Amino acid sequence: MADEAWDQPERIPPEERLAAEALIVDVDGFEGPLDLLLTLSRTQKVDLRKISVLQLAEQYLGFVEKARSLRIELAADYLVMAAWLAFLKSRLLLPPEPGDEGPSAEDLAAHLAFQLERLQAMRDAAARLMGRDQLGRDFFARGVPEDLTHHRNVTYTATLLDLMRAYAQIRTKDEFRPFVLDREHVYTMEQALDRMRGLIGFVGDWATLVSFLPDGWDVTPMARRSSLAAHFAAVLEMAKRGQVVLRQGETFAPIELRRKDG
Amino acid sequence: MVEDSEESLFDAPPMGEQERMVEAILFASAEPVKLAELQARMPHGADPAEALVYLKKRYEGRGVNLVKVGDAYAFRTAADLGFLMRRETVEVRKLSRAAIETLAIVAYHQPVTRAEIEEIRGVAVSRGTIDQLMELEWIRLGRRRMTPGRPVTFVVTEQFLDHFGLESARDLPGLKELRAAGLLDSRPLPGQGAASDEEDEALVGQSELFED
Amino acid sequence: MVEDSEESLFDAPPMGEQERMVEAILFASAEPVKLAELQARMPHGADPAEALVYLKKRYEGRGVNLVKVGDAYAFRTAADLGFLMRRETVEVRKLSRAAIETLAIVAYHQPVTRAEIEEIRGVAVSRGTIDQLMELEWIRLGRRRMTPGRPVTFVVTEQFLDHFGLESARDLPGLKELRAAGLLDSRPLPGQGAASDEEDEALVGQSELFED
Repeated sequence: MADEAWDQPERIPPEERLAAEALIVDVDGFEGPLDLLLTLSRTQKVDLRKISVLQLAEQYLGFVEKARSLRIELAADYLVMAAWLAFLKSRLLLPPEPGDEGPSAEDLAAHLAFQLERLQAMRDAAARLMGRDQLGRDFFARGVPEDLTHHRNVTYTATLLDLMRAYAQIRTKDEFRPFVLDREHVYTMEQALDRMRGLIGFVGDWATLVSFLPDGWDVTPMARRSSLAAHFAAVLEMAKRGQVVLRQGETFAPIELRRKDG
Repeated sequence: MVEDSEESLFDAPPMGEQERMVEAILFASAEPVKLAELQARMPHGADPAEALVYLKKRYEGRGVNLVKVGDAYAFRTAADLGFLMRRETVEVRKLSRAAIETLAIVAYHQPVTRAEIEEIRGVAVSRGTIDQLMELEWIRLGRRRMTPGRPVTFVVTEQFLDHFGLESARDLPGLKELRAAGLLDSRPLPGQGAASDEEDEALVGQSELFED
Repeated sequence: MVEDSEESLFDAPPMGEQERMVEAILFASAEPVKLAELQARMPHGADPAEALVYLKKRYEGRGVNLVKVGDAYAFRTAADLGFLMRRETVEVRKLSRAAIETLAIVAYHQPVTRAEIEEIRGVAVSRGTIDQLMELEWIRLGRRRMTPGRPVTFVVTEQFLDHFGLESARDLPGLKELRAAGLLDSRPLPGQGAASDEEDEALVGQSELFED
């Protein structure tokens, strides 16, 4: 069936046709248009330097057309190459127009031939490279490398200044002990907020803020101050969110709150 | 050869001893050892370069040979005895065709940019290919090309040379012929800039490569 | 020596070749190789035992020698060249903060007991710190304190004075002088940012833990 569908000009010999058909089936096996061109060029059975670029362009375009008729999707770069080869083909067939700018069709064709020859040369070089004796396969390194033992002689050093500074620091530690927050006696606003969220549901009527303070947080003045401040900040936040209503009779009077209804 | 011998307070050991030292150091290492490293490890005034000449001769035709890899030296078993070493053979991950071709292109065209590799192969180079070759430590980044965009270049490594038993990248098989045939030229599509400058650069690059 | 030579269909390789083979196998093998293993890996009719005799002779007095390890064979670096396999590097390190503080306390308060050092520093003094300072020969044991338990005391040494350029420990400036010299300024010390200072404070005990 593929035979019948293959309507190339008469001059293509049968073995070449078979090769071209194999190409169609194996389109995924090519690494790009240049690879395909290189494979196609082999059907010309000539030195790459003597390749007929015109014929090659026709072969390629035939391939693309064939692939299309078989509804084989070709990657974009194959189509770009097809367009370029179609352009090249027309340039090669038509005489150059007077005043034509840019490179001649022959230059472009020669460049394509060069690219193919170079790719083939790299393939051959790769094959020769891989055919070389290889380490770990044909020749071998020392099986028991004796590691260099690294003897590190460490000497320590300090200056008199280091010594004096160190001493000065120890002796005056208390003088400039860095300010560190005493975390044990700090009640954070986050803590208070969490706590109030749990409690507020039960507060239908006005209650003083102080009554919400957690047990044990009114023992020392510092803990009391910290927890009161945290809870005050927390209820302000809640008031802002519309969760509670606050009131204070006068300056310094107890702050009262209740759940906001609705 | 020993330029600083007059500065030396101690006599360098006799050449026979130096040869033994180089032998011991190279034997002990699986990796090629650089000349500078030999110099550093041997007693003051020693001339490892000369000792290496004698040592190389001594191991000629032996089961183990002294080989040069870049500017380093190593002992390697003779390739004709590989058949005895089946046990030591390390299974090398099969490289894809794309990886093998890319490797060859880097070796023969170095320093080469990714765009150049792609131009030669006529297809995009997948990230995995470069990664795989870098992971094998067969290629590494070379210096940036001084062209717009300052693209990075790739070059082959000393491990590559070691793996394929090459003394330098200049000893790649068929390099001269390929160069003579103009197949290592970077020849842009006609009408897209000059090629001669770049060609020069590629040649300079190859010889500069293993300096450091 | 070759008992089974009449059974062999093929001639064994010449002894020179066998020697090369043994040489390559021993070189490439990760472990010493037994005679039976050599026999198994070499071509039929080979006589590794004889090859080993020649090979051993060949490596006599070389940088590497053929040695018998149990009932197996291996190449080893010649004993007199072992020094080439070591690389000596001298590394100068800053004394740890724990050590310098301890040293300072000994210098200012000598003779001082360990308990006193700990009291002044406010943290335990690790054995490693004391050992290190003793090893550096900057402190030594003084006479025992005539108190219950008769604890040992520490004093600084001549080497200490030498290193720090002091005539005697009494030449160390006192607190007042330190203050006058600006050393007690509460500004962060050069090279010791205020933040890191704070961290150090909290970590003094810990840093000691990791010292040794």
